[in-house]
Parts: sequence; structure tokens; C-alpha cells
Amino acid sequence: MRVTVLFFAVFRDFAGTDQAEFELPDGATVAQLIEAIGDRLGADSVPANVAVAVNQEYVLNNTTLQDGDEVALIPPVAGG
Amino acid sequence: MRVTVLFFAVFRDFAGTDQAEFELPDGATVAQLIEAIGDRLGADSVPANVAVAVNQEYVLNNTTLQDGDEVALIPPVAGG
Amino acid sequence: MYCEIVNQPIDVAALERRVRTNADGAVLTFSGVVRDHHEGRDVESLHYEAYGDMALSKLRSICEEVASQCDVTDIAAVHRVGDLEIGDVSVAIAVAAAHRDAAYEASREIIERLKREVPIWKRERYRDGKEEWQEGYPVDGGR
Amino acid sequence: MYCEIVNQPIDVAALERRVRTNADGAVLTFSGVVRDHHEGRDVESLHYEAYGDMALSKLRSICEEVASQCDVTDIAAVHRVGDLEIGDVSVAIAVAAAHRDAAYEASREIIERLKREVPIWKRERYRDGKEEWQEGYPVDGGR
Repeated sequence: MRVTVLFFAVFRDFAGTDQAEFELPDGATVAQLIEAIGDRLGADSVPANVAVAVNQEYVLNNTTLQDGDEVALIPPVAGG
Repeated sequence: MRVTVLFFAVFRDFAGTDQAEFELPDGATVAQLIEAIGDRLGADSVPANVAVAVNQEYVLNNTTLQDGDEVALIPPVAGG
Repeated sequence: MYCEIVNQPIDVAALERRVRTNADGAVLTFSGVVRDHHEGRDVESLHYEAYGDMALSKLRSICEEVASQCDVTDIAAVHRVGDLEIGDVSVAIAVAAAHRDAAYEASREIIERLKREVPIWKRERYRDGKEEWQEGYPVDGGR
Repeated sequence: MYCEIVNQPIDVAALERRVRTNADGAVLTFSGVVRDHHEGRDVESLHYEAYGDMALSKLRSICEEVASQCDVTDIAAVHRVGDLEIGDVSVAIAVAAAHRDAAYEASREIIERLKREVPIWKRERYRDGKEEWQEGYPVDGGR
């Protein structure tokens, strides 16, 4: 399956891109995707304090991904 | 000595006037004035929950009055 | 600091502009609005009466005390008196501060103290034609 | 209920008018304003970036949850993104309620949750020419 990963703010600077596609085995979890991102873009692109949203909802690390999911890496937020 | 007493809101209704002059012995206190008001205008005009301001500052009952003081009977307040 | 007792409509946005500076991160504006009901009765209009000079000096001293206790940069507080209709603003408090904690704290403290200390009274006119002075807060340190 | 992410100036007075009804006794408006300093550094301007659709849906769900917890009649919350100057309003929250307790409680809860949950980021440009993403709040329930 294939998911789209979005990078925002400081994470975009780390990753050097605002978007990337990842091919994963069926049943892959968020944790596995994070590992794949680190492998391709470097460990800096997935700091320990990253939160993850799948299809615009915050999810936990053990969430299973589906083909076509929009996955966003969410740096610490600073609105207001 | 002579003081001016002001009545506001529901106290003006009780007293039937918005202002009255009172002649008091030198050294009279707020408590003595309250008694004099009750004697002249009826006990209803000085309910137990009245607060008193002398020259626009809240004072305690044992405060000594001076000639020419402006004394206001302050009903429970309801601004806002 | 700007404090006033007025008998004209209050321009809340103007109060907000008055307090805001470039050093402020937070501006909080409280408006007290005449409600169409009170304790189950339909309210038609209100009349506010103030002990004018004392109301203003008390309002000002409250704002000064709160400004000295909370880390705010400016405060504007205005109370309207006279006849008010449903939806009219009876009181407005604008507070500017570098940080929001201080703004919320100061705003709340001012409205609470105003309601308990400033010599203003409210007469409610109900839809059934009756009128009554609204029961208020007995002032501490009185008799 | 009105929630929006905009890239134009926020009209705070319009938000206030939007929420106020005749049943409300209290309207509270919080404005977050771009400050000329942050942690001892002189700020020249700010850039806000949002994960647009998610920021809006998150803001809306926060306002809905707070409305269900507090006794308010209406809420309007708007966050601005893009380039902002000193003194510009970055976020405004207007809350109307019959009683002030609920208005203060809801207003505070919305801004606190917004700052911790809504995917928006802030890049500060300092007077010395440097730029930095401001350190934010790690979102709970993440990794």
C-alpha cells in the first residue's frame, strides 16, 4: 500500500520537502512508517516529539495504516 | 454639627427623599447618625444591610463624623 | 488607565483599541449585556443609577489596585447608567497584557469587585409591567 | 458557532456582534496580538502556517466540546495565518453566555486547547535579521 506523508514547519526544514510518498507492507503501523521515514530522510526528520495525524485526526503509534492515507507529521504546535 | 445624608435607589423609596440634613452633637459616630435617621424617617429607612460612605469612602459604624460631611446610605450594590 | 461612568452607549471596540500596545500579547474584553430574563422573569428594560462621583472613584481605585496586583499594561473600564434596553452593554472592561494569564485574572477580578463595591443600582422593568430594584451585594466594611 | 482559519485581518468587533443574543448577559472577547518581543528578543514580524483543513476541524471540535461542557450560547473563534505585523490580531475568540462564569471558563479553555492541539506553527523574524520556528507544545496522544 501507499501513503502520503506531509511535513510542516520545522519538520519540512528537517525533511527538505513538504510531501513524500511511502510504499509499505499491508497492515503497517504508524510506528513502521516513522521508521521508514527516518531511513529515507534521516533520523532528524522524525524527532521524538513528533505527533502524527492520519486523515487529519491525531493517532497513536500503533495505529494501522490503510492504502491512500494522508499522514501528517505534526511538530509541537504554536498557534495562538 | 450638621451633616448631609444621601439616599439612593431602594433606600430613597424607603426614606421618601433623596437627601436630608441632620444636626448631631459634636463627636457623633455613624452609628448615632443611623439611629437619628431611623428615629426621624422610620426603621425601614436604615435596614441592617446598609453600608455607609462618608465623603465617598466606605466607613465603619464607629467612625466619627465631622461638620459638613456628606454621608451616603449605600444599599446592596447591583452594578455590572 | 481609563475609567468612566457614562449615560451614552459604550463603544467596546474603542475601549479595546485604547488599551492595546505593541508590547501586548493578549487583550481581553468583557461586556455585560442587558439580558431579556432574570431569575425566571421576562425583563423589558433596565434603569441603572449610580452615586456618580463615588462610583467613578471606586471604579478607578479597583482598576488601580488590580493593575498593581496583576502584570497588565493597561485597563479601560466603563459603566453605563440611565435607561438601557435589552442587548445594550451596561459595562465593558478591556485589559491588555503581555501574557494571557494576567489578562484573564485582571478582567475577572475587576468585574467581581465592581459588582460588589461600586455604588450602582439596577431597577428592572418586567414584561408584566412591574418594576423592582434588583437585589444586590451588601457592601463589606459597612455598618 | 463560527470557526475559521483566515489569511486576512480579523474583525474582532464583528465576531462579538456575531455571538451576542438577547439572552446573553456576558460577552467575552480574547484577542491574541503579535507582540514586539518574545523571550527577550525583539520581534519584527511573524509568519503563521497551518495544516489548513485539520486546523479548522480541530478548532471546530474544540469549540463544540467546550460548548457542551460550559453553559454558553455561542462561540466564534478565528485564527489568522500568513504574514503578520506587530499589533496584528493572530487569534480571536468571542464567547456569549447568560452568565459570566461560563463565558470566562469557556474562553480560557478554548485558547488553552487551541495552543496545545490545533496544528498551527509560528515562525518569528527578529530585528537582528534571524528567523526561527517558535518552540511549541508537543501534542499529546501522538507518537
